[in-house]
Amino acid sequence: GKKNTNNSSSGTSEENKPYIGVAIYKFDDTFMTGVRNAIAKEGEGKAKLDFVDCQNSQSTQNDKIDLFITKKVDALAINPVDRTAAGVLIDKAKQANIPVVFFNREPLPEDMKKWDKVYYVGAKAEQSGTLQGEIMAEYWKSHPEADKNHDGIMQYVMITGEPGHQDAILRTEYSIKAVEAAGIRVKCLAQDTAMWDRVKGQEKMQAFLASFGDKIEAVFCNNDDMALGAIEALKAAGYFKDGKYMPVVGVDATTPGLQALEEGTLLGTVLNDAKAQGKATFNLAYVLAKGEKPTKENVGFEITDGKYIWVPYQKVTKDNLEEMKKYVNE
Amino acid sequence: MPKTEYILEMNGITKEFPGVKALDNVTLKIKKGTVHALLGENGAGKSTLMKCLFGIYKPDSGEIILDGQHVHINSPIDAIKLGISMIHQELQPVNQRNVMENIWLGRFPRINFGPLKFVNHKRMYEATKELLQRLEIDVDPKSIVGHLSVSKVQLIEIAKAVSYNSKVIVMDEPTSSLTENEVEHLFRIIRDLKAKGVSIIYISHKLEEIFKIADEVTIMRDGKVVGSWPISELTPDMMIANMVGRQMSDRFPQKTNKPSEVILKVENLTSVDPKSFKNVSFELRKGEILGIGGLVGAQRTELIEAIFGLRSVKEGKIFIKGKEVIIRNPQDAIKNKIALLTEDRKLTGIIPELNILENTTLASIRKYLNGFGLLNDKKRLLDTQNFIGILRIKTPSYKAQIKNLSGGNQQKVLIARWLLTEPEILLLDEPTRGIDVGAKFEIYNLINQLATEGKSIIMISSEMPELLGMSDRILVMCEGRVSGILERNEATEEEIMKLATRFSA
Amino acid sequence: MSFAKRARQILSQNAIYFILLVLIIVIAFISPDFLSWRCFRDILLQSSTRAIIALGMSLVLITGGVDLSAGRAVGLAAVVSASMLQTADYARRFFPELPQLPLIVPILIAMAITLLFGIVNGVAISRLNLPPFIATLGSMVIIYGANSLYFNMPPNNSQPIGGLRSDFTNLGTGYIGISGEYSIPYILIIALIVALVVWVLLNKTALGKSIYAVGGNVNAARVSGINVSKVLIFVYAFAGLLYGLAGVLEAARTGGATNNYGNMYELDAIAACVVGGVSTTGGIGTVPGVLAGVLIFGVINYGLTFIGVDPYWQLIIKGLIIGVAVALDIRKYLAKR
Amino acid sequence: MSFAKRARQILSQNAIYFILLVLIIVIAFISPDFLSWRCFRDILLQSSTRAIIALGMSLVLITGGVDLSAGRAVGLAAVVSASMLQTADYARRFFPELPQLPLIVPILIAMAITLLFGIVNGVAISRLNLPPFIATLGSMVIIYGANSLYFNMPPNNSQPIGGLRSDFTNLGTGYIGISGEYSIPYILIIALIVALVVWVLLNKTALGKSIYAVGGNVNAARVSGINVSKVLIFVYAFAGLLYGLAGVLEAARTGGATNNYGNMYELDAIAACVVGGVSTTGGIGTVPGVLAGVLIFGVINYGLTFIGVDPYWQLIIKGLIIGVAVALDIRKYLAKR
Ligand SMILES: Nc1ncnc2c1ncn2[C@@H]1O[C@H](COP(=O)(O)OP(=O)(O)OP(=O)(O)O)[C@@H](O)[C@H]1O
Ligand SMILES: Nc1ncnc2c1ncn2[C@@H]1O[C@H](COP(=O)(O)OP(=O)(O)OP(=O)(O)O)[C@@H](O)[C@H]1O
Ligand SMILES: OC[C@H]1O[C@@H](O)[C@H](O)[C@@H](O)[C@H]1O
Ligand SMILES: [Mg+2]
Ligand SMILES: [Mg+2]
Repeated sequence: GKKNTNNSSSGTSEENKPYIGVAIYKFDDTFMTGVRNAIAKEGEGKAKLDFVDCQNSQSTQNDKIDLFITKKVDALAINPVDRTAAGVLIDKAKQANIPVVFFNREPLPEDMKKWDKVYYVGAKAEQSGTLQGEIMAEYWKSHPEADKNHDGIMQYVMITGEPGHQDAILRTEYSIKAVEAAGIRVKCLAQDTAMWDRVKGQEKMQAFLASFGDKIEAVFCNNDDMALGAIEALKAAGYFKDGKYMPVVGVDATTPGLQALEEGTLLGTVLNDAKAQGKATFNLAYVLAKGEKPTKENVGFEITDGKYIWVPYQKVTKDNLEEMKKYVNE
Repeated sequence: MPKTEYILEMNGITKEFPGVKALDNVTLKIKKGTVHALLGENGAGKSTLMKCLFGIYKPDSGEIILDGQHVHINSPIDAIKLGISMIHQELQPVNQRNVMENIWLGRFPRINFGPLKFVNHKRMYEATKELLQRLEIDVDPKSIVGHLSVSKVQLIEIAKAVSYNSKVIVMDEPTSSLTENEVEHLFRIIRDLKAKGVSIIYISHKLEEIFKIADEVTIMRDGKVVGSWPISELTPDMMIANMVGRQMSDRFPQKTNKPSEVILKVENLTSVDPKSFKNVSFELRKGEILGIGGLVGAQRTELIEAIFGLRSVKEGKIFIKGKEVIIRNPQDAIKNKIALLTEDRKLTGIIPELNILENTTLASIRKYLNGFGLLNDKKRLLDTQNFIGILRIKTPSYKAQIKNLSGGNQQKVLIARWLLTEPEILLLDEPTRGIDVGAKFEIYNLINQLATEGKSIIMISSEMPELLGMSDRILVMCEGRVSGILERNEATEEEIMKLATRFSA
Repeated sequence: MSFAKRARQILSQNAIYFILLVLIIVIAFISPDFLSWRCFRDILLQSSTRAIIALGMSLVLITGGVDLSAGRAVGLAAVVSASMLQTADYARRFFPELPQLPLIVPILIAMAITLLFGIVNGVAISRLNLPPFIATLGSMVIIYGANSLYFNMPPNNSQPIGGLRSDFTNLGTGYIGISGEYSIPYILIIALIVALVVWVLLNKTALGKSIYAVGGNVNAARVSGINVSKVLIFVYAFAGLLYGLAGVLEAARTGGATNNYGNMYELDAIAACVVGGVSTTGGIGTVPGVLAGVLIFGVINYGLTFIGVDPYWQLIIKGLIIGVAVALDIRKYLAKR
Repeated sequence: MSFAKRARQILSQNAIYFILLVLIIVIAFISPDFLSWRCFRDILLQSSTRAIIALGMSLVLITGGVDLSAGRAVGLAAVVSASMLQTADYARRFFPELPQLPLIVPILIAMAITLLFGIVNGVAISRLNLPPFIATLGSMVIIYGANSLYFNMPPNNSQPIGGLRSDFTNLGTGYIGISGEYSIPYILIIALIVALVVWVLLNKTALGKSIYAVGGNVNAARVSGINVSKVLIFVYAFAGLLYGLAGVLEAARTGGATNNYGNMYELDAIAACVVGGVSTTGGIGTVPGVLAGVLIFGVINYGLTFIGVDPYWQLIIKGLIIGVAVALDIRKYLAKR
């Protein structure tokens, strides 16, 4: 279906524009909101975009995809709730011959192979973990006083995202691997999930502080929201003043995250590039919707293995803060 | 085991609740094919004893012998299986369901397909129809119970109890919601059952009934049995003396009130509901007791609820002390110093979970506010204790939840609630329903005394003696209309009945 | 009775069905394409698992209870069934060594587990006298915990379960009859069978009548010799079974499962029931009403997206429709005074 | 009464407080460090906003209702207050041109808005006769939609609201009295004041007595001259006000706000109330009970993390504790047979 016949209410100029259905796993996720905004901005004037909120339920997402197919969209952009469920979605799209771009949560390779009009835009979660770990390792090496009990071991706590989330698992694993790779011995004092959530991050950190107090030497968080929560708890316990400090790292480089970095409470974060992910997702879907073959030229991003666009993560510390602030807030 | 002459023996039953010894070594023996009346003041333990028999309560000690056999009754299921059925003092309908489902609840006629048990609706309908026809109860088996009047529901409970074909039927105040005609009807049913060898345990506070129907009488007081007698050996005075533990010469107090000027005038009051009251006009004087008689369904309740602002009227006027008043809701009524003791104490009276103190002071709560708008609990307590004393409310303490009081004592708490509002006009809808003779006399005294003090009283009653004994005038209603107003000296039972059926087909 | 009066009565007694109709008409008016078998099939399909859950919930509500564990039970059944129904060659199998089981076995295992939790709910409520809200809140949390522990077992370690066998996913996505547009999804047929079973249960069996009686007046039921505990345990167990079935179908339909499946479904189910005229205080409710309630939500969710309403405005419109629908429907119960 | 009997009675009448005590003792036994003012202050602090919400909810429950919109109202107040209380130099202000307002102004605006929604709930329930479940389900969805639309307004475009003024965050994180360990958080003081106000309302005012009466038997209340509509509207409005206060404090405490704040708090609040002995069928509930209920959850959540229980096991243990606690507590209401 090239031509959109459903959109009878809009003007003629709209009618010839490609029609793209975008399904977001959940609207009230800070990072995904950034991606969503970027897609909307990129698509303005070029295509008719329908965004749907899947409310963190795979079955709702399937429902919405059925609806998009019934409405004969020209391309689908899907941020899966459950990445293994992509297989069924691909079958549906294939049957209706509607190309699909998945983003942010990567379908399994075998599902990606099911059809040639399936693409993925995302970042490699391992990388964000590694970069986070490197920031912490650098700090540790340049600040001997960070080893509060002088045992040569980094005693840390880990606040993780939603259990089972690919990003959460890989960030947890690779951040520590990177620290160890830098030749630092580590000891995990506590690890608990705060479901990507700031309020929960604060409460978990409070409990950690009460049970370990000054034994904690570093705090790893799977994202910025939770890191900000942890920082509030640390502030309440007297940190970040009178020379009392605790290194906290996050991921995402959200606006409040950068603010905390500027204030000196967040040691570092990793840019999860919502803008680039959104831009790549839209461009790819747009090209596909027009029935063209995506290339580096018409999409503007390198396409790996004919199916993947990898948007790199970037370290964010005091050193490149200004630059990042400009990029994120523009 | 040798057969005895008793179908049922309850020996040495004791039952204690926190703070109350409800039954103390009670023994009750019932002969086959007799009606055995169980009498006693409110809170004497009658219902509790019956609940022990029916497996609702577990007695602390004692034994039950049915048909010569020791039996263990742990639940109503056991009781039903053993051939005992019961009409409960607190009606037990499933309001959302229809008549036939209510009657056959727990034992629906069925068609079984292996483990699947389907209800045989046709048979259920026919069985219900037949049962109701046999008992001459005019209700459609398919009507929803919640839509029926209290008396119809009562009749259905009776039909249900009969339908079990039990050896023993317990009737705990079965006539509290019935009019005289329906009581007669019930008695026909009871005589019929007796003839078939069924034994009936009959609880009532209406002594006339006892003399009409009972063969033997057991009287309880304070959880103990005072004694058992064949009815022929008892006189009403003896009965009362044994129940209340003192001599009582009169059933009704000497009238001392003197009606004076008109205080309330109702003119042409007509309900919005075409099936309800219409064109009702009457006057009520200061210090007067105006009785309202009529059959159930005569719309007496609707009328006084409308005066109290609970129901909407289409037209008509109400004057108090010559001034027209608009009463849209109970707040307006209370402001005009009107009080309403409703007919259905469970539905519109008690707040079951709250204690006596809260229940008593509910309608008058504002008069206990101090200068800061906060409650003066001392004063509330004082007034409550005062009424517990005056009305002899039987309770371990003012802190008891009202739901744990016996029915009659709950009624007394509600009377106290309204007296505390210091009303000038009291609307009493069946004020002595479920109240024992002793307490009734106290309530009559109280009504009389209130009237003497210049309060005006409207009293709906389905008990003829009460209407005749208490009222200065009796207004009779039939099918929503006033069919006549009788002066005290011209009122007789016959006259009232005649008026009550005046417009009936 | 005059015709107008009769019409008004029919209207008010069946308000919920008219509301459903009006909704469809309004949406079709805005976007005529909506009136197609295709769209209706989508809506019916989307409503199928929800209907199964809502039917289970309706039984519970009719007894005067509530079951907060419904959603988590759905999730548990989805994970359990999916974990045993992966293709043999899938790279990250939950049970790497598990042989190919007959389709029905994992399904029955999943349903047996949720049935068991249902029994536990019923026992806690009827024997320990726990308020249903609390008993099922407890089991909601426990079921989620148990599901997460299972889901987190090595080698799976909380990875979403994928690679489901096609005979399984076919159950959730397959159709019967004429191919193409005019076909009927299996899952819809299953939902209709469940609706029929529940309808027969409630209207034709002694147990069904007892369920109404327990919810309408538990004391009446008790003194009429109904074994209240048995009825309650049955209801919660049967509801558990239906949640299990729904969970299995959710996994089959989406081709995957995580421990987050079914989250908050209980709220949707209760809402559908109440909109469909089931009373939260017990004793009242019908199968057609529940189905209408589910469909009203189905039509709102689908229709508003279909006509392109902004997701946030959808929420506001949805909230208003719920309110208005029930306000109209409720009028049939309001006693004339 | 014998001493043993009396002791047993006291125990059973106050089961919930003993359960709280036992919980603390068990945790302290496993990890003696738990017995410190530090830990208790943390728990009290974490319980403060929850207590405020639960107190609002308890009023609603006592009238026999329920308020599903509580959590979303918290979120709305958090976003609204935070949006007007950012520092002047913050890079992405919600209202770039907004002058520095006195602290109290945005707080009052936020609370006024949730108060308004509370009034709407009350009116829908008392005048349109909507079941509370449905009325508040509708407003829950509507409030979230409205909040999201606000939150999504340019230039904010759904970014978390950060950069809050320190006088504001100080309200949520500041302490009074002796510095360091032995200090009392403001937020705790506010919660205590709210508890006191609600206690006085329920026990010492005519309105409070009416609230119990309406929940205990609405018909009897009406006949006794209580203006039921007025009572219901007051209760939902007052509850709305408290949710608003809680939302403001959540934003102040966490130093930020998103439209997701408060999600599901209603469930926590209802659970705390019910564990604390408030009946979901109305007419029963006390302020100390509600506070104990909130603290039980606070101790469980904090304590289990404190002693390092695996998060999934935490869920299972939590579910069991809820069940056991209420099963013990409920015994005081069980009619002796
Ligand atoms: N469940 C209960 N809990 C506590 N006390 C109870 C309970 N049931 C009954 N009682 C008390 O036991 C005593 C006997 O009550 P019962 O209902 O048997 O009286 P009754 O003789 O039937 O009175 P009435 O004529 O008013 O119906 C009363 O003091 C009552 O308050
Ligand atoms: N159609 C109906 N639906 C519901 N309730 C009804 C209906 N008709 C009557 N009732 C209720 O039944 C009760 C008795 O009915 P009604 O008012 O007609 O008789 P009454 O003469 O007042 O009887 P009573 O002597 O018992 O007070 C009242 O409480 C009334 O509210
Ligand atoms: O899936 C949701 C998550 O996605 C991650 O990429 C992001 O870092 C998290 O903050 C959260 O948004
Ligand atoms: Mg160290
Ligand atoms: Mg009795």
